[in-house]
Amino acid sequence: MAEVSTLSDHVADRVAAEALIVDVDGFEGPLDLLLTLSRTQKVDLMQISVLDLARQYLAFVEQAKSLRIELAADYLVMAAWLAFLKSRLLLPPDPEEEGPSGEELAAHLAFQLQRLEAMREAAAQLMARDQKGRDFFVRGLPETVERVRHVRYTASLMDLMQAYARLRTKDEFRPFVMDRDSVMTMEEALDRMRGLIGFAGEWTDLASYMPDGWGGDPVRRRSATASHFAASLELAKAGRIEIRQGETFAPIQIRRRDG
Amino acid sequence: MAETPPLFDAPPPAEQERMVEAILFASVQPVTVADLNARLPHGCDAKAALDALRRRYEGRGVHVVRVGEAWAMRTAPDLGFLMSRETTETRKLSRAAIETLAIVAYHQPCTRAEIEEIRGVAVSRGTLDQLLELEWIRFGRRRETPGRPVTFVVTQEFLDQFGLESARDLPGLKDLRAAGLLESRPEPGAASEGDEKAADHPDMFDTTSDPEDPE
Amino acid sequence: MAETPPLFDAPPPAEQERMVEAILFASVQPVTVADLNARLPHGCDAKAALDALRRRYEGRGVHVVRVGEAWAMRTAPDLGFLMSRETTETRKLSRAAIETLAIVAYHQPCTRAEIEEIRGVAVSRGTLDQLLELEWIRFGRRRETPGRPVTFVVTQEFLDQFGLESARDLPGLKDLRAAGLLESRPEPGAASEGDEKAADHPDMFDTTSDPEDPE
Repeated sequence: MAEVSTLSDHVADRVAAEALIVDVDGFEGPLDLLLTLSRTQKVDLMQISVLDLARQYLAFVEQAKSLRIELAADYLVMAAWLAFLKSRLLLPPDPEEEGPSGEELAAHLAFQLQRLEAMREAAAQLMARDQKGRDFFVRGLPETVERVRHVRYTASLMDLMQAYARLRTKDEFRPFVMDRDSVMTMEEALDRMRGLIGFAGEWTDLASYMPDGWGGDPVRRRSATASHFAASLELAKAGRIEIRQGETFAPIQIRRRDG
Repeated sequence: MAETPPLFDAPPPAEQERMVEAILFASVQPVTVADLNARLPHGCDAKAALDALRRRYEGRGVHVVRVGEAWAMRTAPDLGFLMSRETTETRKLSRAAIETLAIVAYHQPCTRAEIEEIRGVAVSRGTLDQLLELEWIRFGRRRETPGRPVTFVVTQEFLDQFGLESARDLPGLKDLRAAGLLESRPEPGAASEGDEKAADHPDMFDTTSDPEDPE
Repeated sequence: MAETPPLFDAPPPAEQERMVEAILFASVQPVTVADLNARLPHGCDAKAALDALRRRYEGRGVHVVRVGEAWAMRTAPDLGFLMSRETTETRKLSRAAIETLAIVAYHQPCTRAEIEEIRGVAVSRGTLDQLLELEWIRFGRRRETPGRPVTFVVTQEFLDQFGLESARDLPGLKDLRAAGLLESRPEPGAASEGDEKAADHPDMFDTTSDPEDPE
């Protein structure tokens, strides 16, 4: 008899496991899967063995792997966490170690499962209620008695939000136009410096090459500095000048390279 | 009697009356007696139930009336004066108006020039007038910039209409996107502009007691 | 008496009841007591008339029901079987949508992150969109925690749809609360953000803004 029962248990387990595998897409995330697995323990969720549950979940993930079923990342994250939890539950607590105990973590998981199950039941009870348009009904013929010419404008929050979303989306597709007044390109700076570099026999501060009118406004100064710096790199690469800087944030100096 | 009794008894008269009452109430059209008999359980007498119902509603605020060959429930004619609200025409706001309103709500206090810049088209005088008349927007403080343009802000009436506790509860772009109202991907950094704007003007609703024009 | 009598007396109570009956009857949408008072002649007591009317319709085929802060007439649920012609086909809600709705209803005001934490899975964009479009949920106050996330709450339309007088009448609410399953319990060892949240919202249904009292 014992053999028969183990055999049938075995078959039942296999059927259950196959059902899980077939349904893997049907689960709404790892918590849902855990909840389904916990039902096989046939106990109140209050008394659930989180350790058994962790074992079942890890076995499920292993099985999915062996069947080459791609599991979403959150299933694997949960598997890693449960493996960690399992080790915490099995090993004697390390007094040196910080953080919550295995029991606390297990209790929280049990709470999450209970809460999800409770919400499922609440949702089912809600949907089972008498509903408008199905079990009870509104007035079918709202009355149109007097014609009072009085226009009332309405709009819903949805309309408002959609209008705003539409505007903002339109913005995102607006062609990007640069404000060219305050921008100096590297080509401009290069042209200027090519003309001036012949006079730089001695080390001179790069900042002194800045054109008039570009030093005051921070936006213009930033653009001119960047373009002159890029241009000086270009010139150095071409072997026309040398660059040096005493230390970080010190003035950058350049000198003509005679060659 | 030789006849076999019916499998189910017809419901008692009071129950039949309830049924006719519910059907007449919910039906989108007047209902004929034949129709009633077809819809009631087997063995009912729709005409008798209808007569009882009609007597019950005599002198009430609602009457059972005959419309051609059919029957319907209608409010008592002497109470028609109460129905004026049901008959007011409701119209959707124009696209220009709803967009203008949205911009004021999200960017208040907001000048006409700013509305035009965001919408990319001129705002007609009529659009702003309409929103002002609906009392969904009002004049705010003048902006202390050249020309001292007037600004617009949304009103308590607006909050009531849209079921908002305050304008700070308006969902930001991120929320709109999360709810699927915004399809395209954001430009980097553009996502939280609505929120930033709200944060820029943390006290925009503390000004409700201000006079329309402080000067 | 020294006082001058009002120019017109308020109509007698029976007449006020007729008026409330006509207004509720004619309207598809629930009507608030404030709205009733605004529409009735000066000096009327809509609440008293409403109470009388409600008693009068007890056991009838049509009931006077409370929907949040408002009142409406609806057919008795036990007669739904007669209404096959009026039945409206509602879009089938996904399991995700139904669960999300329940979570918002029982945990309101509730952020997207909280919904995801309870379900253990991301909320897809279409789910909230669908519930918003049905007008069963709406945006509530922003939560005053970092990021100021928007919250969701259920609407009057939700109460109407499921025949609930108020959100307090959600099935099993008391038991769930007693079992501690509506608490926001932080993960052990996690930052104390959960505590702050819980402190901000000690009990969602004790907030005074809850549309509990129709007066």
